[in-house]
Amino acid sequence: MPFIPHTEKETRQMLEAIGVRQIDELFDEIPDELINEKLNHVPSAMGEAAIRQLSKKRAEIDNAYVNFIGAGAYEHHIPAAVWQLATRGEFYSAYTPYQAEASQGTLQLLYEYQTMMASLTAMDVSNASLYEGASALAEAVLMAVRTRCKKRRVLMPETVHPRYRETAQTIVKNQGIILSSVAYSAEIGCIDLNRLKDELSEDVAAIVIPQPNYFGILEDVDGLVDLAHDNACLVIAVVNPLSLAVLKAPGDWGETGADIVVGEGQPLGIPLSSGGPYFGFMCSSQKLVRQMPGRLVGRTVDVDGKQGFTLTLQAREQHIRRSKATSNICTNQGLMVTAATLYMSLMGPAGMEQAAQASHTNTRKLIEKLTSIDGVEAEFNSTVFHECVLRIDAPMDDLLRAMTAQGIIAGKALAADFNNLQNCLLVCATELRTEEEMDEYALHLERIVSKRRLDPPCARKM
Amino acid sequence: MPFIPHTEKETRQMLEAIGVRQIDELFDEIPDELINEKLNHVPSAMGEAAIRQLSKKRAEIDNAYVNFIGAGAYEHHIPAAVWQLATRGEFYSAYTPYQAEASQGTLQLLYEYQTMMASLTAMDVSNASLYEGASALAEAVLMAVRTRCKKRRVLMPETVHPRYRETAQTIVKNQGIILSSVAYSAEIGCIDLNRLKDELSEDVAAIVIPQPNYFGILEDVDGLVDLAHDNACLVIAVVNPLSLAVLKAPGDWGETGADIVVGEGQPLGIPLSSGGPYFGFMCSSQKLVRQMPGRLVGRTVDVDGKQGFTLTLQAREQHIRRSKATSNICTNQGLMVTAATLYMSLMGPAGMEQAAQASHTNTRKLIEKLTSIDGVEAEFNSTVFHECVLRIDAPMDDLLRAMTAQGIIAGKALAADFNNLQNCLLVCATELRTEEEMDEYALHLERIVSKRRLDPPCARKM
Amino acid sequence: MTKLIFEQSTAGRTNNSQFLSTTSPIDDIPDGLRRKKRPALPEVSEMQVVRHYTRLSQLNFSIDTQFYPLGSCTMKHNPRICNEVAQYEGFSGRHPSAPDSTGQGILSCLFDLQEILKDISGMSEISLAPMAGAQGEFTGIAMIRAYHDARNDGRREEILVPDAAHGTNPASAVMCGYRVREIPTQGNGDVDIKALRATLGPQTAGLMLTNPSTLGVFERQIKEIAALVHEAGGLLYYDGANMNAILGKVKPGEMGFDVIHLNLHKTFSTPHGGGGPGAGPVGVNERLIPFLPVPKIVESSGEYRLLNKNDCPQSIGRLSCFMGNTGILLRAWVYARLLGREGMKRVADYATLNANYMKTKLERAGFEMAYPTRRATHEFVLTLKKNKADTGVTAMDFAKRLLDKGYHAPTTYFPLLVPECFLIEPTESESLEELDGFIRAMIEIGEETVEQVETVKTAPHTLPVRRLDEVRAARQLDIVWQGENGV
Amino acid sequence: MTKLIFEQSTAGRTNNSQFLSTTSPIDDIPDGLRRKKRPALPEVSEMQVVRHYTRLSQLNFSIDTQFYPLGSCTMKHNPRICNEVAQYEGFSGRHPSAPDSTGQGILSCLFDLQEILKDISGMSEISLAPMAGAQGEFTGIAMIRAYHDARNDGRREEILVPDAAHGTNPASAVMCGYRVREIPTQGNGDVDIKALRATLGPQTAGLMLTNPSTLGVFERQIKEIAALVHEAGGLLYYDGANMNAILGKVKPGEMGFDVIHLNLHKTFSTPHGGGGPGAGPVGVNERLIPFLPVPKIVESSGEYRLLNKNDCPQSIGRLSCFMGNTGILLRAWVYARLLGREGMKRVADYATLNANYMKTKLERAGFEMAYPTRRATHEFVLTLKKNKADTGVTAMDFAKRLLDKGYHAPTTYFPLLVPECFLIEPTESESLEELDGFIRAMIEIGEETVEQVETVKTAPHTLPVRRLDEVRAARQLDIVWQGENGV
Ligand SMILES: Cc1ncc(COP(=O)(O)O)c(C=O)c1O
Ligand SMILES: Cc1ncc(COP(=O)(O)O)c(C=O)c1O
Repeated sequence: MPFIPHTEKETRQMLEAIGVRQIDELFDEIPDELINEKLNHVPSAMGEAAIRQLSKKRAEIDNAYVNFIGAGAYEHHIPAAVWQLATRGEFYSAYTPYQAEASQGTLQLLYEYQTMMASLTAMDVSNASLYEGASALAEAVLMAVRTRCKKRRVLMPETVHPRYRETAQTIVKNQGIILSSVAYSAEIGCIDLNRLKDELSEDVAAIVIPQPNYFGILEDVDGLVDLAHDNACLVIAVVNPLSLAVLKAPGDWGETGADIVVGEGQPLGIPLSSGGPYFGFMCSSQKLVRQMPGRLVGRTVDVDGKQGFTLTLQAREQHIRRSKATSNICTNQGLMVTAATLYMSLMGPAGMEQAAQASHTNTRKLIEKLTSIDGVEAEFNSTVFHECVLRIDAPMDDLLRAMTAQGIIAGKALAADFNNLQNCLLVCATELRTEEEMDEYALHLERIVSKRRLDPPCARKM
Repeated sequence: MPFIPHTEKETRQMLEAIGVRQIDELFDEIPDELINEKLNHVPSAMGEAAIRQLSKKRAEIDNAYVNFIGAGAYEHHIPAAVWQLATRGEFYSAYTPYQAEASQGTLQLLYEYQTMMASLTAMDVSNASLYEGASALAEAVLMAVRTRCKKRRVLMPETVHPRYRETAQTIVKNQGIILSSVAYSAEIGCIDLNRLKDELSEDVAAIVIPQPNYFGILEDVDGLVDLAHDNACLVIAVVNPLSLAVLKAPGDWGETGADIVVGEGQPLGIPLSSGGPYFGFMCSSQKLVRQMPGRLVGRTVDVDGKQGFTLTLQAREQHIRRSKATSNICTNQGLMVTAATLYMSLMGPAGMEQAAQASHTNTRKLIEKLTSIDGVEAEFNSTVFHECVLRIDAPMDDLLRAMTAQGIIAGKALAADFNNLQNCLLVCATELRTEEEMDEYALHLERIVSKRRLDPPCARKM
Repeated sequence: MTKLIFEQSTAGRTNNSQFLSTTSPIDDIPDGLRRKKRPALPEVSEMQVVRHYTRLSQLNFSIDTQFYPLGSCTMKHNPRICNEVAQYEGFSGRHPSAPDSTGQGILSCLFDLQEILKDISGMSEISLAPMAGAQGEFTGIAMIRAYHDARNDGRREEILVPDAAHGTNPASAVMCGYRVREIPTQGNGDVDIKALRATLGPQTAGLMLTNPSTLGVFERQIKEIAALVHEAGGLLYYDGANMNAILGKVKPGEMGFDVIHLNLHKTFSTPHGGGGPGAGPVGVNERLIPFLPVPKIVESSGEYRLLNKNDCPQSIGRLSCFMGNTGILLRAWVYARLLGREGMKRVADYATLNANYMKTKLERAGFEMAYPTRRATHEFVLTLKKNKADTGVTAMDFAKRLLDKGYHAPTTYFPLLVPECFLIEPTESESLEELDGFIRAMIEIGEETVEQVETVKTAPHTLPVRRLDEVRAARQLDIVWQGENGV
Repeated sequence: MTKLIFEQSTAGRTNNSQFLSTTSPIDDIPDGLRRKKRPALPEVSEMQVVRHYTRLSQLNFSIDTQFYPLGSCTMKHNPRICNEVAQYEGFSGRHPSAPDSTGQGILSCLFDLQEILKDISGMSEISLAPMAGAQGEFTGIAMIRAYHDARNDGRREEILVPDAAHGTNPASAVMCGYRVREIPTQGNGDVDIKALRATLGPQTAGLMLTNPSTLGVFERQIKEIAALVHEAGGLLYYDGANMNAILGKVKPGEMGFDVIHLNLHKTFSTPHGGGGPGAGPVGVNERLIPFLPVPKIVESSGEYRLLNKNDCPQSIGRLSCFMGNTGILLRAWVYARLLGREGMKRVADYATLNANYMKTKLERAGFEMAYPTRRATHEFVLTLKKNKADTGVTAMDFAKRLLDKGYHAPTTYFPLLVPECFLIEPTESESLEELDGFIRAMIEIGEETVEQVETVKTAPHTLPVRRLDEVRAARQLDIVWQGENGV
């Protein structure tokens, strides 16, 4: 039987030992009327050869596109060693390291991961992962509110990824926490400082600062942090970890640095995979560590004084503290963190810097190529990291469909999330996009946009 | 530097320790005029991301065909676990297990492999691999001649794979060994017994018996073995290991069984890979073990009496016996044998039987579909395992080209190797070929053959 | 002791094959926004990385190397084909925000999975969005809240959980703004119905229940419990962590549950990865459908689409930036197709057979069961309180000694209401030999507590480290390496 | 002790996910040709297989886990991307007999590799057909024979090899029907030219030489040797196993060699796989081109083709059924492209730096070098004959003790002419720390031979087994398991 080693003889032998005649008897405590073995919508079993064939076919049809979307998930080079090592059975098939002595591999790796993330963000401590970026932001909001008990409002600028804002809202709203939106400046695509100041009041526990922001633009993080701290608000930074190879680390923002740093770990060696599994990271200052959600691994010694690693500060967690835990999180994203640790080790500070630089350079190249087309221009006049908002003089849906037909996923349309960005597209070219791919993009875009300009919209047919 | 960990500082430190100023000085014993660092035809270094991109492109263009060739290499299902385990670093990156105590993993695996192969062939012993099937046959010929010292002729039927015959010829000819061809019966596609008898004489050391033979047909192995042994000849069996899940094992052929069994191990979990790496296997009766080429692993005990494994009978090998060794083989095909051991364990006797049965059934189905086309018929009227020779009323080169254009690799043309099989094609459908793929084959073949019949050949244009 | 990767680092060492042929420094980002000092990531060669992490991995116990009977965690075989499929480029390379039309392959797999989960759970609709069991719980309770709110039934401020419940249950309820009340368990392992009755009221938003419970028994009064909760106006939440025990046998929807989650990393055998990722899809009956989280995967005339907030105005919203742990869902789909209809029931059959066999054998060997009169489900609880009283050997000592014998320890000290307990779950994929080996090891340790008690109390002895000082770990917190000359 | 997979087998256990949905029994094969009794292959579950072989793997030392300074074997880092590329479906799935037009991807890679090997070796043409170094030797010598034969120079019956040569050299010559004569080595490690001169004659077919030699020194008289052999009418064969030492520095073709082989599993870092597969391409100068084995890969106007016997009438023929170890050649191509022009010379530079560093340090620590006056190449030989005389500790004891300290032993007792020797090859991919660690271990063992000699003589102590009885292994031959009740 698939994945069941029992032979008939063994089954009989075991039933005998138990003292029943057939397996069904083992279910005799279940009320008869509840037994229902009908599964009309589960297909019959398939062998491995057949499922492989079917899966390959399905994967094939999704595999025909060149991608220019970033918007929270980025297509970076992943060294071959990352997943060849991460999928070693001893990492891949172990549970959460509850028995420390039998899990030193995973535990030491997590300790190393925590150290890497702390160093990358220039913060004191890091946890061992949360689900992904957006829910990590929600956890940061809860954490901030916990430490500023009386205050239940958090400022959430519109330059934070719209899906992050939605997710945070879903998760924190039930606890009566209010996320107050702060509009962005239409000119520079950054948090509008004046509006932020307007929102600042006694009941604000924290301000969320994205860097780079959703539009790819760099916020004035120093100024924002100082403003927050001057107003007794915590700072929650939301950052792209790869960008930190070249951008100022949140721990160094302003006079005293951010208090909590979260973000999406995906750029660190995790494949796009239609959205997951990724991992959320969270770092903070030392003084907030007891408010952290999630696992923490500590270094200690064994009875012989030998170095070893173990889960620690478990009194924060649900399995010890139950309803008083800092979060309900239990299973987190261990394997992804394993991959990220391998990624950071293989790339090193120099390799990550290169990847970040090259993504920046490529995006600039792309912008240049595209904005040289009539009818295409950059929406904001600001410095970007590796994404940019373009305004294009063409109906966006048709344009995207036409580009897709050419095998190009042209970018993320912003209209649905931003009323005044109706004709805008968020584009990204990581280090993996080649010159030819970018030229191809420009070529097709030009053709489509110019055609559009020649044919009046009513005559269009694509 | 790629794969070199030295920093400049370390390099200087090491040079200092040695007492030279620069690395070049370390080459001071090489005559100056020999130093030549020009490499005009080696391209510049490429990063991993770039080589991946390039390789993917090249792999892509080879990946568009459905394959109906067997002819010595077969496209079988390979369980996912096989290569995920075989490429674990500890197997993948270890050397030949010279230090037994530090190589118990590989050694035990090889012992298990030897046991599996001996059982599959019903022979007493197995070595730990040779390069591949054809050169394994050459080694078997040398081994047979060694044990029958005075006799230097070996009968090599034409039903043995033509490339095996060529390879054996290349390898044994320098030692004055004669491989005498034996024609096949044009009717049944098997060794012609009368011609074989004609060739039998005092100086014949061994007879090679293929099962199934190159045409996919089953030879009368019992009769052949008895004939050979009656004439004091050794029997060298050349078999497809997967077929042994359903066919009589060489150790059981005739009264006393084959003496040496060789073959291509590829069907046991090794990907086609344009021809390699595969592995050759060799089994024999106990009394010939000291004449075997290649590694052998034995079970023994350590000083505490605990079971352990080690290379054994090394006195046969080149690193001990040098010019008197049984073969020059040193590096063999360890990793492939690792995969094959995993394959046989995962499939078990029942799984291998199924794969063999299904390949047989599929090939029969294919033959039925194809021979129902006007102008296509089976060349021989004999029982086959999973390959069959078809005679097709159409110019073969054009036909193959036309099929390839449809994404179908239709079979192996036999004209180049067999004068009287000018319009013949050797086809194979393993368990992986689907009903639809076979129908597609039939459809296109019918179209091509019938078109050919309508258009006179001079008018053809495809 | 394995050196930290940082201790193997040398300033200036690079791994150039990961470099790009041409990169130019950034010149357009203001200095004030740039990083000045490189992060202290390791500077090591590829070979050092491979060697270090290969060695580290070998220090782990894992299902691929050891029997791992961790109760409630369902450590069963992770078929390797599932991993292969998830790595196909078409799946692994697709951007989550690409148009649905470019993801019909993955969406069709996810949709199929939804259909399968619907059937096995007996629920009306499934959402694949939650990324683990705990997030499934949050989602379910948030939907319960949304349901009451939509009916303007705002007084309901309490979620009930049995005292045997997993810690995530109360924690999730609190995250949804609820007060939690515990319901006691009777001596036979079933919920104390009298106490439940006394606790139910207009303030009750719902009850969370695991069935089979974490005590390794099937809650026999489930129909009655469901009726009581529903009568009181509350909803019933099913924690599906133990679904492995009843797969293809009993459907939670038919037990009366309104909303459930499933742990695909348990019942559907996706890898645990040393602590995740998992996947915790939720299922609901008709009345909760409007509240399901987004994105939702729907199909019409063979085309698959994602629905978002705009399409589902009553949805509780979104739980992550994209659509959950897709790659894990994909693995679960492969596993479900491999098992097929026939295989589902077999999982429950053999998981239960294995557990009952072990229970019987251990009981006969003198170990005390927490619920001796009950049938084991796919797991069972034994208590070592007598051993502790007699010899001072705790469940923890026993657990550590098991490691020495090559077995991962069962879940210890959970559920909290059984003293010195082991929660043992062998799963269906373990062979009789393996079970017998574990039973023998338990008996041996039992004997050791008589003959050489110190060996047990100071275990483990054969692992990379001996028993670790956890108190020191918490008191002298060292969770980030401070450098060679660090603190 | 790990049980054999057979000892974990149970009759009737099956692993059905590897089964096919529908198979029908064979009904058209005569009974007399059918198998009656199933082979005694293990009947185990996928999980048992995964667990067994994962555990077995952990018993190995490997380059991914340990420093492995096996002289002459070049155990350097195997980049993981090489493995990835070889597994791309377009490469791994292609049938070898498919038309050339359907293999332009793989053929272009192989052709590129030929061009690279031509350049680094300084030869006129390359054949990728040989599957290992030894088969390369066979091929080369067979070509030498074919050359003499083609010139009707049939008296040449002798191949000369230095006494330091690898065992495959004489064995390969014999396989080509030659008599072998050994040439002695001088005290300084160079070939004894006088002896060579005395041995050369009209019976000389050729000389096989490794340079740098297996003594870890560069043969300085190579030009003179080449002249002498050529004068005598013989040809020069280059055993390229040590090419790592001179990659991008010296070209064998320019040293005067007529035919060479390269071990791609050494110099080009393809994995050793616990004993292969390797690849041993041969290179020839103009006069041997006609004799190269088939198939040959050629290119014209951007199209790649295989040439066969008919195209190359003088070819020595074919060495395997298809075209050699393609997947290994592909890995070597990836490696070569990663190194690039710049990287080739660096390999030789740093391999040599590492070896000379170790030699210097060990010498200073009191170890005796076999060739103290010579520069080390990428490897060097030390002799423990004094240790043996003084303490009875042999090179083998030393080697086993190194295993205890986490280092694989160097090559021992080879070359045969140096007593109690270690042939140490660190390779360029090892870091200074690793070298220093090994040096420290050597020094420690040296000290142990004074203070606790038994520890060394009975090593290893920390491995899965202690020292194995090799005599028993050969005398009571047990190479096939005979079943539980077997012999
Ligand atoms: C009974 C029970 N409920 C809930 C959970 C939480 O699931 P997860 O770890 O996936 O968040 C677990 C798993 O640990 C469990 O055992
Ligand atoms: C010097 C030398 N020559 C020849 C060989 C034989 O090469 P292979 O093992 O690839 O057959 C080796 C490798 O073991 C070697 O070290």
